[in-house]
Amino acid sequence: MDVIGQGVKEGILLILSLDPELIQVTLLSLQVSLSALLVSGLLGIPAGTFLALKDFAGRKLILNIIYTLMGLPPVLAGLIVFLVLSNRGPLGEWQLLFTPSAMVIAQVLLGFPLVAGLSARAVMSQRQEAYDTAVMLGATRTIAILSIIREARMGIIAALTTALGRLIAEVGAVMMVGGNIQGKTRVLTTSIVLETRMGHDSRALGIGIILLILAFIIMLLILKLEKRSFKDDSTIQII
Amino acid sequence: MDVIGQGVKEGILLILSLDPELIQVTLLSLQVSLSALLVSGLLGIPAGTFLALKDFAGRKLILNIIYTLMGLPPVLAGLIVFLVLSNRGPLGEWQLLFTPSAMVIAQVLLGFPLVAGLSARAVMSQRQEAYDTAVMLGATRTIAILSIIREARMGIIAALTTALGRLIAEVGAVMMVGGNIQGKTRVLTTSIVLETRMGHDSRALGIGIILLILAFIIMLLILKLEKRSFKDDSTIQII
Amino acid sequence: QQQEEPAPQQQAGDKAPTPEDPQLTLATTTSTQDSGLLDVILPDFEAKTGYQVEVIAVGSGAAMSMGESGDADVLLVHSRAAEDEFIAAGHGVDRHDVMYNDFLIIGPAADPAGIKGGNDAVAAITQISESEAIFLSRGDESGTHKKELSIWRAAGIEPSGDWYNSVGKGMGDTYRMADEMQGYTLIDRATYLANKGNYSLEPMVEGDELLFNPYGVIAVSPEKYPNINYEGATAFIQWIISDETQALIAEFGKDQYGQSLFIPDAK
Amino acid sequence: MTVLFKLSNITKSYGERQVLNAKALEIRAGNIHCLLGPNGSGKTTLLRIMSLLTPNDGGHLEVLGEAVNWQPSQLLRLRRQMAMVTQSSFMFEGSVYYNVAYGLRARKTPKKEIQQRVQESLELLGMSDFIDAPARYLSGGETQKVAIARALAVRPRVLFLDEPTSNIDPSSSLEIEQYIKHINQEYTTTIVLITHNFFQARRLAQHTSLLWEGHIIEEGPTRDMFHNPQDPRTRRFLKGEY
Amino acid sequence: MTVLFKLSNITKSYGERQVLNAKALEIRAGNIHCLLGPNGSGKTTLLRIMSLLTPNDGGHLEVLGEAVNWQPSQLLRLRRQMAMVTQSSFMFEGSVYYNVAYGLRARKTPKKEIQQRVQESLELLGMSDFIDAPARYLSGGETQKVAIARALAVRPRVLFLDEPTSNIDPSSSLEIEQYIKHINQEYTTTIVLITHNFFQARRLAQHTSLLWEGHIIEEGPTRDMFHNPQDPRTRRFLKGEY
Ligand SMILES: Nc1ncnc2c1ncn2[C@@H]1O[C@H](COP(=O)(O)OP(=O)(O)OP(=O)(O)O)[C@@H](O)[C@H]1O
Ligand SMILES: Nc1ncnc2c1ncn2[C@@H]1O[C@H](COP(=O)(O)OP(=O)(O)OP(=O)(O)O)[C@@H](O)[C@H]1O
Ligand SMILES: [Mg+2]
Ligand SMILES: [Mg+2]
Repeated sequence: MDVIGQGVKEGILLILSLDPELIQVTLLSLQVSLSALLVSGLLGIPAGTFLALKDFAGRKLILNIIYTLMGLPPVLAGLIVFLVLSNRGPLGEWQLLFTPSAMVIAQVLLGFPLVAGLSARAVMSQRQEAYDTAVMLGATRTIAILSIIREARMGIIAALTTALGRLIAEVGAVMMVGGNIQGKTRVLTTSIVLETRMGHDSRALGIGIILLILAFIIMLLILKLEKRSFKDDSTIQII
Repeated sequence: MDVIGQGVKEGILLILSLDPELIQVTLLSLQVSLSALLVSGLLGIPAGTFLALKDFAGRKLILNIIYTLMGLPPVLAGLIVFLVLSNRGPLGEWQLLFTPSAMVIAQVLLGFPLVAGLSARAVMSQRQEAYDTAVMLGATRTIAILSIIREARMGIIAALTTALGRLIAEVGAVMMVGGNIQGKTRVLTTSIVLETRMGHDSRALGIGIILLILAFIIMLLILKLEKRSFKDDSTIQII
Repeated sequence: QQQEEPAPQQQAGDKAPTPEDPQLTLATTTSTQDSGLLDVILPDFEAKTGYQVEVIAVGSGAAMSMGESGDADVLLVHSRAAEDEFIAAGHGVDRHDVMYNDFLIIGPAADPAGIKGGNDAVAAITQISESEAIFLSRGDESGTHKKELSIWRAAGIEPSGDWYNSVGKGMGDTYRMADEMQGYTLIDRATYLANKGNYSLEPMVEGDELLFNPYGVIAVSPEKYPNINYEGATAFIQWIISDETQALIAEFGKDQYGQSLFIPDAK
Repeated sequence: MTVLFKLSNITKSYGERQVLNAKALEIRAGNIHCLLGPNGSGKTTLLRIMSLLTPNDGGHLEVLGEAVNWQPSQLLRLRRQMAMVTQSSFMFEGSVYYNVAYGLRARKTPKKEIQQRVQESLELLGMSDFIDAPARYLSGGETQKVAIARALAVRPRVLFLDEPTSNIDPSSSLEIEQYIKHINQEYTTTIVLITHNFFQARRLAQHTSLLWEGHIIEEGPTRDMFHNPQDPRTRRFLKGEY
Repeated sequence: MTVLFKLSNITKSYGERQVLNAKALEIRAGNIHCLLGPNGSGKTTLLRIMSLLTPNDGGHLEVLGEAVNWQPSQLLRLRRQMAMVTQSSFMFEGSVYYNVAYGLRARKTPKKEIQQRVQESLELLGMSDFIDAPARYLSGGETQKVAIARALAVRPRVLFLDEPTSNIDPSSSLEIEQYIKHINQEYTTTIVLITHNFFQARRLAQHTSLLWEGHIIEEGPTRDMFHNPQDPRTRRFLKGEY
């Protein structure tokens, strides 16, 4: 058990040491996961909203496929992107394999279904009145839909935090397409795997703690953002 | 690219072959992920509801920690459970390491924050009126809270499907504490990793396809369940 | 307890000319990375030649399929039969021996199979299978796994049963599991020495010729993939079989473990 | 007559703003007591405090003979004797049957009796045809009728009605008034009624209190209030009569 | 006078049930036209079809001189000339200001003018004090007043009012009626009003249609309808008068 205590200690020491390599790894982790989150959000929120609101043949099927893809194993996502970006793959010429861009692409494959699926759910639970009120006040369709998204923001922020959690914690995909190259594609999670493989449990824990602290800070920022835009943060009173 | 086509073919052949080893691996995958989902749900829905409804000092902090733990790297969850269950760990006597039980425990560590965090969000977005109406009709607190959960079911089902997606796709934790022992703790995701490590890409894809089909069926069942209990499945009409 | 992280050597003075394409991708087995060997020797290569090496550490099988698809420029692997096949199929050129280390069978101090101290691998595993003592197999078609299978073949045994655990993992992870399960396993000396401080398993059988483990370096075929960095691969091969590098390899691990982890054998 | 609700110096603020400051109010058993007042004068807030949905900030509150201590067990016991039709008539997702049966299910009434009582209540409100309809698709008036049926189904000792007929057509409204009178007389159900319909207040209520910016500025028998208001503000307010 | 809305044989069904079957209805520019009828008779449904929120199943619909083709561009153009106070007065999450400014923002009105118009509208409804309050915390009547202010702020050519004063106190209600009359006369705003308050209908509307189970069973000048109803059902319904 002292390994865990030692892991905490090591985590703190690691942070205090300001080891340039660790800083670089941390920044790359951030860069990859946040880029992937951004792309997933930019694609996923509109897609989810569209699927929630537009009734067309095959809509249910697509929604179910998106829900299913929430269960896409990271290794599989990694493998698919690997095959596509590999020299023999259709996009081999782009020479993206083992670069941070490849890692972002693979993570978007994981993040997009999450954001789209959860956003769709959040929008679906909104009420017809919101849309009606908006268009009767002269809003264009687009603005009315944006208003529905605004009303659904709790659920959409939940979608983003969930996706961030998954992306920053994920190792299968980034390992596969990034290759865990020191100084280039090594991120926090692949470092953890490497350290456990080398039997350095407490260092692995230490890096894990850094990752969790990072996640905590980002979550706080996202939630702050949410708070800032809406003052009346009511909860149900249980009396 | 033909690897992907071949992967699809191999997936179909694998299913048709009814390979007893593959069936065993698939069943174990199901057993582990569904057990972990069940436990995560049984703990996470009440915990999330409690955090959404009960106002106490430290509530925000705990919520933020739970949101952060959505970003717990599976490898880290695996490592922690490993250290606890290891021969040298505090629960070493239980001899659970490298058994399906250990895999369930590690997965609950991943599933619980997801279910709790998303359930909390779903419950928080409900309205005071639901609670008021329930208690004024003579419901006990517990029944009133159950009614709120019922109203929040869209969000809670989303929490469960998201968690299922994560658990069935997850490999870091089950690999660490299960050990990927053939015939004993090998599941679909660890098989995929193994196959990719051996360079059997199309077989890895094939197993991945089986996993996705499985996930698809379970999602359909969960969504059916949701439909059965509520007939009025309205979407917002965009006109 | 804690293994020192080998600091990358800073080469002072003369700067090497930057090659045309300085990016060189090396696909190798996890053992060369996990043992720390690459961290020690690669900085010398980079300083001398100006190449930047990107190390992808995977199983031997995956490393070779990466070479096969042109996603790596040069391979450092240990799986002799597969390497020859690889060359024969035209995926690679310029194979050279680099070094070897050896395997040993390790197991719990209690030694339920009673094999401790021997040097006959075949006899040892026969005893393990007869006493049905816990045995862990890598089970991942890695060089180590293939070596293990060849020993079973030599013993004429088809291992199966509850005692035989095929874990499908890398060496470091398998070592960890074997320690937890108090089972026997076949391990390469480098990984064993690098991690033995963490675990309690003891050497049981070593020194058998069957346990010899050669590493080879292969350049990926430039004819198959004109856009790979063949020039860099050649430089890497020339460097790793050079006397100076061979001496570096021979030194590696001596200060920490009192013995070399890898024995250079380039001709 | 017993006093069922006894309030003294009950205050309630939201942020800086005090929205209720009720010096004294008593509601007697068997009465129909009406709360009048302009929008935002605190009627709903007062009703919510009496029905134990919102805790008061200060003052003393006695409900059904007990000083309120806000303990769950007390709340449950007291609320089981009450029912309420809120201003917004919240409907649970599900059928009309599900909604009207809710209070009976909460009381563990046998299924047979639930069915009978639900049917009875819906019939009284002329909503039998809608028993299987999804409650959320009802029209405004239909929703209110179901909310009334739902409250009546539990046969409460005290019934809180917050503008219960605001969306209901006049003839249905008169019928409902008849029924309110009936249960008040037959079962001595005490009724606290908020309405903006002065005619309704006069037809139904024995007692009326008038709220003004959170204060009870006039109180007494309904007849007196309408014929001989004391406070100039009451006079002004009642002139808005149509 | 121009005809702004022309409906013939407009039908609407939900599932098996036909809830609307309006043979013929015309609403003239500058009129205040009232829709009366029991709960569930299809008033809101009819209003939603005229305001282009719900597509009709069958029949022919002409709005502001155009045959409706339900194309987004047409809908936007037509709706920009309308405003509506719905029965439930949905409020967007945010302040009262945010809500009242919504329609102006949608029209890209300059910020200065928005501020001025919001203040004006709120003042008219006596809700200036609430400009920064979260809209979801308002009382029932306050919410309705804000909804009216929100509709007025865009200065519509046609104003749909679905029981707009159902939760508003009598004196405010009278003031609002005055204001409705005023904009009708001053700006020739056409108004379609649903109400259960017969007095309000008589005070405001030139024309009235009476709906009964989806059918328009009586139509004409309001005065005639109340003094000399033709259909026996109309007579029965209006007897519910209080
Ligand atoms: N989405 C829907 N699905 C099914 N039935 C509906 C739906 N919307 C309305 N109805 C039904 O259509 C009928 C007419 O509804 P409408 O809202 O037009 O009534 P209304 O005349 O406005 O009544 P009220 O005076 O109570 O507001 C009602 O009986 C209602 O239950
Ligand atoms: N949660 C809240 N936060 C802030 N202000 C509130 C809250 N609830 C009510 N108020 C304010 O308290 C005042 C009294 O509200 P209440 O609902 O009691 O009025 P009311 O007399 O029922 O009015 P109405 O006739 O419009 O229903 C209102 O001005 C309202 O804006
Ligand atoms: Mg009120
Ligand atoms: Mg209506």
